[in-house]
Amino acid sequence: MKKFLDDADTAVADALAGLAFARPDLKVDQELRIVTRAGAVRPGKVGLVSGGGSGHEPLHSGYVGTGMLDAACAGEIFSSPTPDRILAATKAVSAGAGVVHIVKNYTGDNLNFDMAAELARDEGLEVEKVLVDDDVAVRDSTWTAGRRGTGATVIVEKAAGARAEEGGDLKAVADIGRRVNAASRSFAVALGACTTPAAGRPGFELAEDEIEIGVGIHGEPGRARGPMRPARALVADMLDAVLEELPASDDPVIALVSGLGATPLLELYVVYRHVAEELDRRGVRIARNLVGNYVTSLDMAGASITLCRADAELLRLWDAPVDTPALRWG
Amino acid sequence: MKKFLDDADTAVADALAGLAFARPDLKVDQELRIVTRAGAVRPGKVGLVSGGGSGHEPLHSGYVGTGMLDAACAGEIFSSPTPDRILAATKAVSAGAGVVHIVKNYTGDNLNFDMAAELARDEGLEVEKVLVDDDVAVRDSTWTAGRRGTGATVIVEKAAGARAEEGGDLKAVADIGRRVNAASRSFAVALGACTTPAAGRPGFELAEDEIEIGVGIHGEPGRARGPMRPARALVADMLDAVLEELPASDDPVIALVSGLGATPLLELYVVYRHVAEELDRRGVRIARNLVGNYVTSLDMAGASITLCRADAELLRLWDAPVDTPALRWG
Amino acid sequence: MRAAAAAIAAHEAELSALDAAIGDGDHGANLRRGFSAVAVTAEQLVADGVQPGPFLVEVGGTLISSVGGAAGPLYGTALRSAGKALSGPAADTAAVGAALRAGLDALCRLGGAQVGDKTMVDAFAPAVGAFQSAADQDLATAALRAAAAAEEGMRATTPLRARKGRASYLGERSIGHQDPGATSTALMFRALAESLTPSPAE
Amino acid sequence: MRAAAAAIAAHEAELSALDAAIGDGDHGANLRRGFSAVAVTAEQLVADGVQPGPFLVEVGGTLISSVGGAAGPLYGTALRSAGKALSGPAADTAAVGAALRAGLDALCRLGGAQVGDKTMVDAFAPAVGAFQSAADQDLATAALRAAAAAEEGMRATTPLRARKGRASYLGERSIGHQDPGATSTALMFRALAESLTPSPAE
Ligand SMILES: Nc1ncnc2c1ncn2[C@@H]1O[C@H](COP(=O)(O)OP(=O)(O)O)[C@@H](O)[C@H]1O
Ligand SMILES: Nc1ncnc2c1ncn2[C@@H]1O[C@H](COP(=O)(O)OP(=O)(O)O)[C@@H](O)[C@H]1O
Ligand SMILES: [Mg+2]
Ligand SMILES: [Mg+2]
Ligand SMILES: [Mg+2]
Ligand SMILES: [Mg+2]
Repeated sequence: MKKFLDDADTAVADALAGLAFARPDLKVDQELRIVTRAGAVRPGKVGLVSGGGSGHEPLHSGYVGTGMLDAACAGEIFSSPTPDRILAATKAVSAGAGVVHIVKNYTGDNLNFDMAAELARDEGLEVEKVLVDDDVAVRDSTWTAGRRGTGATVIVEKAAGARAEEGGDLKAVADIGRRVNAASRSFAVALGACTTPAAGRPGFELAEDEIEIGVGIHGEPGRARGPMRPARALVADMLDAVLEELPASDDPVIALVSGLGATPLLELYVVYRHVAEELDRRGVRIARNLVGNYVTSLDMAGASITLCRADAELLRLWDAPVDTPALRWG
Repeated sequence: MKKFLDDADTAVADALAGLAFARPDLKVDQELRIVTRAGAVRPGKVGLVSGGGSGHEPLHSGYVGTGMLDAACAGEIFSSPTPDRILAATKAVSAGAGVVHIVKNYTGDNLNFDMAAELARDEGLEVEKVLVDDDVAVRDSTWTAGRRGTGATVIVEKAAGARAEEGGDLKAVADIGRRVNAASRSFAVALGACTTPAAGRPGFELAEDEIEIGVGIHGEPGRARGPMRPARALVADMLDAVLEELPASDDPVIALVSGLGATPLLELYVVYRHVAEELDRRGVRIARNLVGNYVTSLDMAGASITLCRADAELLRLWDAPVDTPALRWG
Repeated sequence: MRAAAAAIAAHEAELSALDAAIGDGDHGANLRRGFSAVAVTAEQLVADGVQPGPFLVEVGGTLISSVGGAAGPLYGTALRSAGKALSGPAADTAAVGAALRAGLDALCRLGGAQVGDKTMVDAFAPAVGAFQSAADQDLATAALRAAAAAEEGMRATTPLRARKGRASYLGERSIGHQDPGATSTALMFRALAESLTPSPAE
Repeated sequence: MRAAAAAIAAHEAELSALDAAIGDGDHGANLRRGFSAVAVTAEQLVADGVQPGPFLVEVGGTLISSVGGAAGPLYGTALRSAGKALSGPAADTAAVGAALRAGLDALCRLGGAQVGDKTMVDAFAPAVGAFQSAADQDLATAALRAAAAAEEGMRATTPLRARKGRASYLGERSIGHQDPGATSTALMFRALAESLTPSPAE
């Protein structure tokens, strides 16, 4: 394994130190691994906290800033942050109007965020949880822990962040987050596995011509292995999977094509070309798009596609100004 | 080789088609592979054209937009665009005040851009060339084609773009570009080679513990191969190489840490941590920074460091508003 | 505790490898991190002469705030609940058995898993059952039986299809792999048994 | 031209492999792209009955606007200049030799390379020299001598240290590798010679 690291054990801390140097508009608590905006939360604004295992950068620290998150908790690589830290972040961004936790649906994240919420409530804070579970690779059934949370997290954080910024109350902000999640579905394909610094070797082995279909962002195996095929065919299959579970509606979609870490932008634009053409063929209009590395999986080669049905209100929230390391406009 | 492509021969065209779908604020001439801003160039504004081989995305198409380039010419992967196309781009963005060509110093780019400039002059246009040659891995001597152009291109395009946007004349815009180049130096290290779609296999082979020191953005071999080492030590060596040839001055620097394509953001922030600490130790102040994938080399694993001495005027131009796919602020 | 920490440290790679097969490959690292923290806490608590119940409560809290992932809250909650059920300076086999049962119940409540879901519960539940069946024996004997039952439960996870945690994403493909959490549970019961068994003369 | 295109297509992988060793590995693809375009242009020009001089000028222009990279402008300029130096419908060996010389000169002016810099010039220059030395022979003979000289020049690039183009970045490390541009030059001279040599009865 070759990585720009000093030590597997300090990877997250060292990266956060780099972020602190790079972004004076953020405050990084090295001890607790919490990234917040440099300024205090405006009194009366709902606080937004997200977090999870590290290794998905820019998720979540790259989405802290005006119009999006107030705090991100960085766990160890691929491991949820612990409740004490989530509690500390929750208290840090509480400005009297309650705090929303945006949690990707994994057992570890659920348990740790729920414990933190419980502790926060014990201290008199109001906490609402928005669970993100958009990954259709996993069947949502009593046989599983439910769909995983992946690309939709970015859209949930953006829309809920905008709603909070414009003065929405706790329920309104959480509702928008839940609505985005309900309207979003994702699917990912890996061409090669990622290597966690602790393991030192790839999480799985693919043959020269093999891909992992429906891979998770921690390298969780997907629905199946299959042969590599041209981008157009892969994208058509990915869209089949997404559209099958995407709520039917006349609303257009926000389309997100995210690299998983080791896939060049050139390829992501080829993917987006086919997303645009396929959706056009199927009568789905794309209202907004993002193409780049937004929810990654260390150095995994691959890409995910997320679609979110967006009505006028959602588009308004999407277009609202945002100023974070990874998203900036308006 | 596994890539999200349909055909090695159409990779560039397909990616441009994706860019066209994704960015209605850009105009993509598929035939000539030229990306321009959607609107016409403001009469009297100096036009800015850059370009080169594809595979370095977001360079150059990702830097087309307000405050930066007017046009980018996309060559085949790692091959310069041809003179007829550069000429077409030059004419498309000519608004009566002349056109600046921003050219990375490679024999192919020089020859093709020079021929295009010659043809443009034959048609009565004024063209100034700004050559970017910041890569200190190559000794600038009569023995070589001179230093290569890499990361500084982004800073040249940003500063010259801002100068053109605020009304600078042809000479002023070209001068700023040249000044940025003269004040910039870069150095890159590869942990793994990239695979061009045409070749189908990695350009070079590194042993499990070996790195290429001073690699070029087309996979050109560097100064030497060496053993992999901790990030702190690698960064110190890279900075040694850069600082040795960076003009001495009391000015602070703009620091750019760019991934080469397959390196996760987490690692780039670890690199930036050491850049910040090492420069502090050496008494060099960082005034601005960028950490991410800005000048890449397909799916090469690795990172480059670029430093640019920046006086007050340069910082003002750097901070000026920019609205492109890859850089946006102000 | 020291024995458990040592057992985890010694088997970190094995646990992570099991987790890599059906999860995300960090179970070993997670627990190593947690038990390193626990070792520090425990030393302090022992020095302070803290009683077994509060000791376990503290140690559970340390696990919760250092492991992360799914295993941290689950193991931490189990230890905290077990500790709360223990009172006094010493404890007989029945009392310890009852405490373990309380820990198991809390773990199941929190995680929602039952025996057969291919989780740590598949090792934990039979271990507690065996321990309580030996309530009239000494602690060491009960612990040995518990360890054996945990190991049997651990091995029995291999043919199961996971219904909880990350492994559940695999559906059918989780079959044929031993659950990492059940494995770490068995390791810990084995460590407990060995630390209670008088070591043969050296 | 068709022969040159075929030769390039047949050796694309070899040229790219040579370029991968000391450049960026695209020399074969660059030329294949260029000569595919040339094949189309050439067919049209032949159909139109264009004379050799203008024919080469056109073909050179096609190379310039289709190859990209360093080789496109260099080869294209050489052909254009050679074409400009050729007049009339047919040409004798001396005239063709002079045209090749004009092409070489233009190439050297544009690229700034001299013999010994480890570039296509190292094959091109001796080929032109050999061709002109055979000015009193027929075209086929002169072309055969030129091809042999180009191949010798090509092989002679191996021990050289590159001073021009991408390979120069390697410094000492460029030594021991044959230059891809010199190789494609030799291939083209060989193709020229073969197309001029009457093929043995089939
Ligand atoms: N809902 C649950 N109830 C009980 N145990 C569970 C549950 N979910 C997961 N586990 C256990 O946790 C183990 C995985 O732990 P670990 O790898 O540390 O966490 P993560 O899955 O977050 O990476 C699994 O092997 C399983 O035994
Ligand atoms: N300045 C120069 N003069 C003459 N020939 C050159 C010069 N620079 C490069 N070459 C030739 O071009 C060849 C490389 O061509 P190619 O790979 O197509 O272009 P690029 O280097 O732009 O990828 C080299 O092998 C060399 O023979
Ligand atoms: Mg985990
Ligand atoms: Mg090239
Ligand atoms: Mg795990
Ligand atoms: Mg080349």
